Amino acid sequence: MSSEFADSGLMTAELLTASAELALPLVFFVPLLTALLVFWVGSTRAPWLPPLGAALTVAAAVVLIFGVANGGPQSHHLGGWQPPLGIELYADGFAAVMIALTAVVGLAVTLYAGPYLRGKGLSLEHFWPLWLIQWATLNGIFISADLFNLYVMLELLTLTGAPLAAMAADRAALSAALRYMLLALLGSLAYLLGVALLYGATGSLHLQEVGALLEADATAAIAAALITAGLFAKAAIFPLHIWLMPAHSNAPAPASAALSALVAKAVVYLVLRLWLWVFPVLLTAPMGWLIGGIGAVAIVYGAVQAMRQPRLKPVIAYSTIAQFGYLLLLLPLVVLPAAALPAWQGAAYHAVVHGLAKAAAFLAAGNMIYALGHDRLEGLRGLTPYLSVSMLALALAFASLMGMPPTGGFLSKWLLLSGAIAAEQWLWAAVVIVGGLLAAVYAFRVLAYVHAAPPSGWVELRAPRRLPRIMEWTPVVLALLALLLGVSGMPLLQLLAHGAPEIVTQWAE
Amino acid sequence: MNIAASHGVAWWLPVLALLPLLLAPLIGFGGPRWGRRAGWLLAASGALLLIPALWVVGQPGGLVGLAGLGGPGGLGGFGGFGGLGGEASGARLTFELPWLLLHVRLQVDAASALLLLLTALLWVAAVAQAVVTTAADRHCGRFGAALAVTLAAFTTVVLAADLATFYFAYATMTLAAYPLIIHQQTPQAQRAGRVYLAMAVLAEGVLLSAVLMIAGAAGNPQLSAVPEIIAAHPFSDWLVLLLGVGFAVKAGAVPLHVWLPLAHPAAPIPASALLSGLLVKAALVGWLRLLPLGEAVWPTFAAAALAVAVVTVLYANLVGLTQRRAKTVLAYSTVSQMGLLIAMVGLAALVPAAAPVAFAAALLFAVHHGLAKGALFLSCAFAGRRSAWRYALLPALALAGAPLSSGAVAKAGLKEVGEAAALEALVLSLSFASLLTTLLMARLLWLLYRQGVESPQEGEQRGGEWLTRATVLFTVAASLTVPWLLAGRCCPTLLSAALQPSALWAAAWPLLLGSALVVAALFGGYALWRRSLKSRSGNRGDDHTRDRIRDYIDSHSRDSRGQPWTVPEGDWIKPALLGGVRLARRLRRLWRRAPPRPPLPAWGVVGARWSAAIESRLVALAMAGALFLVLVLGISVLGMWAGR
Amino acid sequence: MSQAAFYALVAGALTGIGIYGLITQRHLLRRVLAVNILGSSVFLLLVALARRHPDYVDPVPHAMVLTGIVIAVSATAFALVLARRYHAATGLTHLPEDEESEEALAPGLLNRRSLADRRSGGGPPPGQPERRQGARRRSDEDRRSDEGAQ
Amino acid sequence: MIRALADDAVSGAATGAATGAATDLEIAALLWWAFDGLLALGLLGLAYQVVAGRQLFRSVVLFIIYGLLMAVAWARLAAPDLALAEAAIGAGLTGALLLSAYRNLIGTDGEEGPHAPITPPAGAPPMTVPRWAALFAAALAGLLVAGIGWVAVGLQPPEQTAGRLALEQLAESGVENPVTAVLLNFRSIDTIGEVVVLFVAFLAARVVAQELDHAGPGDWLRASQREPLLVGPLIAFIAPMAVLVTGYLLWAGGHQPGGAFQAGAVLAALAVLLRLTGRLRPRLEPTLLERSVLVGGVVLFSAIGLAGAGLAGAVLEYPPGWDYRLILLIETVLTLSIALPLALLFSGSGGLRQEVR
Repeated sequence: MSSEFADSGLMTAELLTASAELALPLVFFVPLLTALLVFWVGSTRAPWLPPLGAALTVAAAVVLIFGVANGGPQSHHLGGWQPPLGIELYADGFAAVMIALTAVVGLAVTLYAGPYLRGKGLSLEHFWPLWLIQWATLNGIFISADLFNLYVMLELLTLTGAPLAAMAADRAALSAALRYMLLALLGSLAYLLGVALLYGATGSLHLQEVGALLEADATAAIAAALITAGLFAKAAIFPLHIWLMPAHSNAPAPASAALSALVAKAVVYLVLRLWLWVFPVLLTAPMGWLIGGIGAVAIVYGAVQAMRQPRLKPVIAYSTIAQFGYLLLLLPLVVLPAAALPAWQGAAYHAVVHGLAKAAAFLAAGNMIYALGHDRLEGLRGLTPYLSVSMLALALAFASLMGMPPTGGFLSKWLLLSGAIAAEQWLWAAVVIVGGLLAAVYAFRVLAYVHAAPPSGWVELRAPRRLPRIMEWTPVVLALLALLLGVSGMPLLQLLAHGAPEIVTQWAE
Repeated sequence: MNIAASHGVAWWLPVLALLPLLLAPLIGFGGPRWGRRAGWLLAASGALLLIPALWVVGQPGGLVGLAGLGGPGGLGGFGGFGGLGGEASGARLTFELPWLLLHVRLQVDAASALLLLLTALLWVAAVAQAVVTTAADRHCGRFGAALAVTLAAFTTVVLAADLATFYFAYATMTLAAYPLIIHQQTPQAQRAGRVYLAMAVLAEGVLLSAVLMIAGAAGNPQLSAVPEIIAAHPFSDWLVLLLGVGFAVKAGAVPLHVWLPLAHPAAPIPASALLSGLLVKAALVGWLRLLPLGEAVWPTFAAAALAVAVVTVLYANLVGLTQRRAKTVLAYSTVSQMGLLIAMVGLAALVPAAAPVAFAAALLFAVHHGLAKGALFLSCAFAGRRSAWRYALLPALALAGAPLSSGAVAKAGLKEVGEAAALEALVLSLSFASLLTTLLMARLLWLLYRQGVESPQEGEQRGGEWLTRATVLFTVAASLTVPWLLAGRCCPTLLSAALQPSALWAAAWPLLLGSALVVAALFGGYALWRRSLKSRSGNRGDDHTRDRIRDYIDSHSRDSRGQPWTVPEGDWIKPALLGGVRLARRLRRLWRRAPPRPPLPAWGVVGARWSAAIESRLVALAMAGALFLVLVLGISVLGMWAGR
Repeated sequence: MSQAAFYALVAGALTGIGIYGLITQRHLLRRVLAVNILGSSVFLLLVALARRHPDYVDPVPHAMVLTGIVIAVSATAFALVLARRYHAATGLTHLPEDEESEEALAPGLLNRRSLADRRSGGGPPPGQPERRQGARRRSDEDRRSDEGAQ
Repeated sequence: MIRALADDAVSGAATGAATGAATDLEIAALLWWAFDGLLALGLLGLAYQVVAGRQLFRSVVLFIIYGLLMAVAWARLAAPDLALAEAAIGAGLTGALLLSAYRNLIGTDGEEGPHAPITPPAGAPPMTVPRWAALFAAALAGLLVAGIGWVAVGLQPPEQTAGRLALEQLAESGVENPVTAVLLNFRSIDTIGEVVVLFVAFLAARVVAQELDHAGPGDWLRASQREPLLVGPLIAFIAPMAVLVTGYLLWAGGHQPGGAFQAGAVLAALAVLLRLTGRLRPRLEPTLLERSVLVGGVVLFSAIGLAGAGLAGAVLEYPPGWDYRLILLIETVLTLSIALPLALLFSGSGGLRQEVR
């Protein structure tokens, strides 16, 4: 009896591993086709369709992740053509981890968006197709191994992100979206220019092949510069962050969560992937200092700006600018033998944990807006009881962002720090610590409002609205997942080990 | 040792750590009905800790780690002792969870068995009392959940066998205790919480830097390997100092003790019992597991620790005597008793050979103190009753080290350390400490009695009265018996040593002297009072004495803060903060050379203005475009340089 | 110098003009034009690179350019719709930071200008009507602070 | 030197010149170089005028001319497919979009008219950043240009390129036009992505433009009540011709310059024309048919692609022997799916309907 179970379990495992290759295109096509179907049918006629599509996407993602975890990196040659000619879809541990993050946050956003947007009187008709296409694009960015295909995906990402940011359609949102569009167009064209130079130099667009053929010459340097700066503009990395705060803080809460936790993150993912897989020949110590220095300044600057915001969502948005700095700290550390592995693990881990925590924070802020009608920090005093669960989620998310011990944020910072200390890079270690302290300042500033008693004579101008249960609990679940990642880090780190970049693994022997 | 059996028991270890965590959300969000049930379940789950603890204690040689104390060779015999942190041959349970954190390893050895035993007993009693007494509280769910997380974290601190797990659990415990302290949300509690949090976070920072230095050298090592890693580390002196200071905050070493007399009285009674009985002992666990004592001499650290210990014992007792609230007195008593433990650590650093005995004695003392202090705090639940001091009497005597009490055994252990380390002075100073403790306990009993007389609350009957009483009696009973049983189990010679007439006398004379002083003071006070009463009220008869006593006490206790001989709670922190603020104000005035009014913009406003200005410059698209170009050119140049 | 290299050089120069325009011009339409110049310059570079080989013309950059043109027109169209909506909502044809730097971006903060306003009693000098755009902006801000971010 | 130049120029020029004598060749080469030089000068001068000219309206018009010149340049670089697409989309449609936006942003009401230089209203900021900032930007951009130029001139063509592989395996792709082969077979996911981009741009415009009034282009004709005499007959002639051209380009795409994008662009241009002359009117929401056309191309392409996983072994692989037919089918549907969103983006509406007169 038990052996039968074991056999069937084994067979299921084999089947899952075998179908992982097919799941690779599916994580892109399933949400895409769902989006088109939703547009065709009309979301009012089939409100069950988006959640169904989300569930199917998550299923495909689970099969893919399982395949990567058991069978190593997965690859699919589209159209049956070999890479330099055709386009390869490729998922290693890093991609699988990001797809997992996208699946979790995406599911949460999908569940949350319906009641939120309906409750705010916003139309879901265009939101659903845009959001589902965005999900498809995110997955596409994680698995595409072709430089030009990535350009198409990046444009899709911008064009799905900007309308979501502009949905509020007031002065701040529209000007932010305009800035976003113009800067993102500049960024993507710079990226394309870099890709053109790379193709001119190597005759290939395939990531790993370009990486193998590339020599450290002027062409590579200028291409890398254009691509990096272009992606910085698209990801709103400091000092090109000019659209992020208004865009992310004026979008509807579920869109803010997706933009901050996933969209900008996917672009930073691309920065790291390109530097570690395509441009390692250019990654010298001074280059690392430049990019890491940008990250360090971003950490401090974002936190300082977050401290002075009078509203909750801008605080969270500036925190995003700060948190992206940690991801850039990977580049100066990864070139050092002692620090490469922990820094790599720490940065990838940080990407995931930050995604979960940031989505939780934005959704919790959305609950506040939904219940109270505003997100001014002053209004958090004398908290309405409907919000206590949401504020728990907010507190947990902030704990993770500042890297308090049992949370996932702590683990990622621990890894980064231990890498920096092992390589005796005191400056980067200090940056990580200072960043955590600064994050604690803005986090406690917000939480102090939550704890404070209402001022005497406080009158709630309008009765708070009751939250639907699903909106109440979605951010809590996300925040708890971020917490869980702090408690149980090994599975993710093991998944990450599949197909780690050579620049990291070369020191392992 | 039976491996199969041990594995069966070892399964309990993660369950013990996780069960309260699972119960926490249920308590927090379960509402009055389910939350209460979960609370009872939490209380009951404390008893589960007894399983691994008693299993290890029950194994033949289970407490071999403690056998050095009063071992077969008599008082000096600690031969064959393997060291508590090292590879002792004693029975132990281990369990590994590779997928959790950074490879979690849990372990029960002799040291953790003793502490688990203490934890189990206090846990059951305190949580049961919490369920009864906080039922009517609006935020009882939050309180219970924090209690559950704190207990889970403390259990994990005791069980942890690798560095990361230990540190995670320690930090979680520190943070989870914060809601316990601020629970009552009075301004006093808020201030206590702020001071606690500030000091705890600073201490965490110190600890974290030490832990990261270790991790940088060895990844996530087993705790048993940490002392050697530290000893071999190029910055070993710094590491020892950092660890010493980091844990000293938790242990309440003077002058880092200020959070303790603020926090313990501010918390609800069951939480105070756990804070004072258990949580401060986490520092002992940290020193015991991490410091490389017993192998080399650490003269600086030892000197500092011994000095701090002496100051702590003296200072805390004296300041405690001036306090006017029972729980504050108890908090200062905790500080002073922790001073004894710090002395043990200092001795271990000074005389490596005495380290095992020192730690064994410290553990035994920790169990005794935890139970006795827990019982004392829990009996404060009856503050306001005439009978309150009666509940407190026996544990107070034990704490003072009365002959035949559990305290006598524990102190016999400490004295043996002094003899092992050839420090006769220690024995004498221990007796002196007992004298001071006696006085402090007398003060406590007096305060409890007076509160019962002064503001009786007999009318207020709470539900579950008998349960509260049961928890108190249970703890009192445990505090009287368990150290005896443990001593009998691990080092029978210690027991007999404690029962020898000379030892009895040594234990008794400070108590007697203290009692005599107290009685003298009482009589003196009574005489003074009579005189002042007579001179004030002329020729009233004596039949209304009782009423007049009450009047007198009322008139004097109303302005208890204004008494010149009362040291404020948290002694130096309030003057320091006030002084700091005044100094800053004065400095700023000097700096600006301007009259203090009208108020200048605070640094926050200036900072906000600057950061807003910078942001508004950066946010222009033209600026972004220019920065974009600068970035492109910068990376290009560096990239070409890489090509060279 | 080959023909391909010549046109690649021209493409480089056009790139410079495009970026220069994007930075220095403030009118939104002008900025969209500049981005389009930039786009076509990148496409020209790709086409020139495809022409380098002595024996064949590389079809892959051509396909890339074809894709790029459609993407460029899509993005342009959306940016223009956005600009129109922005114009309808604010009456501006510039980004707000080009209009007036500090107050528009950090509303409610104690910057130099609002300090000066406060000292002089605030509000416009008597006799001078508020500008229409200013009024609209104010009401816009009020609405935002009432409803919060949506 | 001249010889080398001549070889270069000739191989890139129309093949008609290649049969003359040596001196003819040299002269032809020099002429071609002169042509290239003038073209380059024209491009650069126009580009500068577009981004920094004084009158905005003139800049928009010059942008259209710039696009046409760019098309000529691409034709010179042996890229006729692209020249077609650039003329139709880059210059034509983008120009129409820009003009329409110009009218909306500046407005033709009032006296100024489109040709008057835009004088900023009193108190408004200047049109450009300060001079020192412009100089700084110019210096930075100049450095970038120098870098790109240096690299681009020195770039050696690699031995093996993806394009060479594409040409070698052209026979297996089912079509003879290598660009179509790359777009619809070798790298077909890019094409799917690109059509999705168009669709998303349409959606995005709908989100932002929801509350815009739809008095767009074409209404001036209606408002004036009298249409110029030639408009009717011209439309009657152009419309069927455009459909014919669309069909031809679509069919030709399999073996010579042309294809779904060019065909879709022509069809979209027709729709723009009809919209401008008031033959088509905007509507807020798309009908079922319009929705079907909008999503049809991607859905069909993806469905065939996913079916390929079962029938041929990989996603987006065509079953053997079916490639040409399937590519033609996909291209036909894609043409519609490209034309409609382009037309709707121009119109700024959710749908279009025929004007009832």
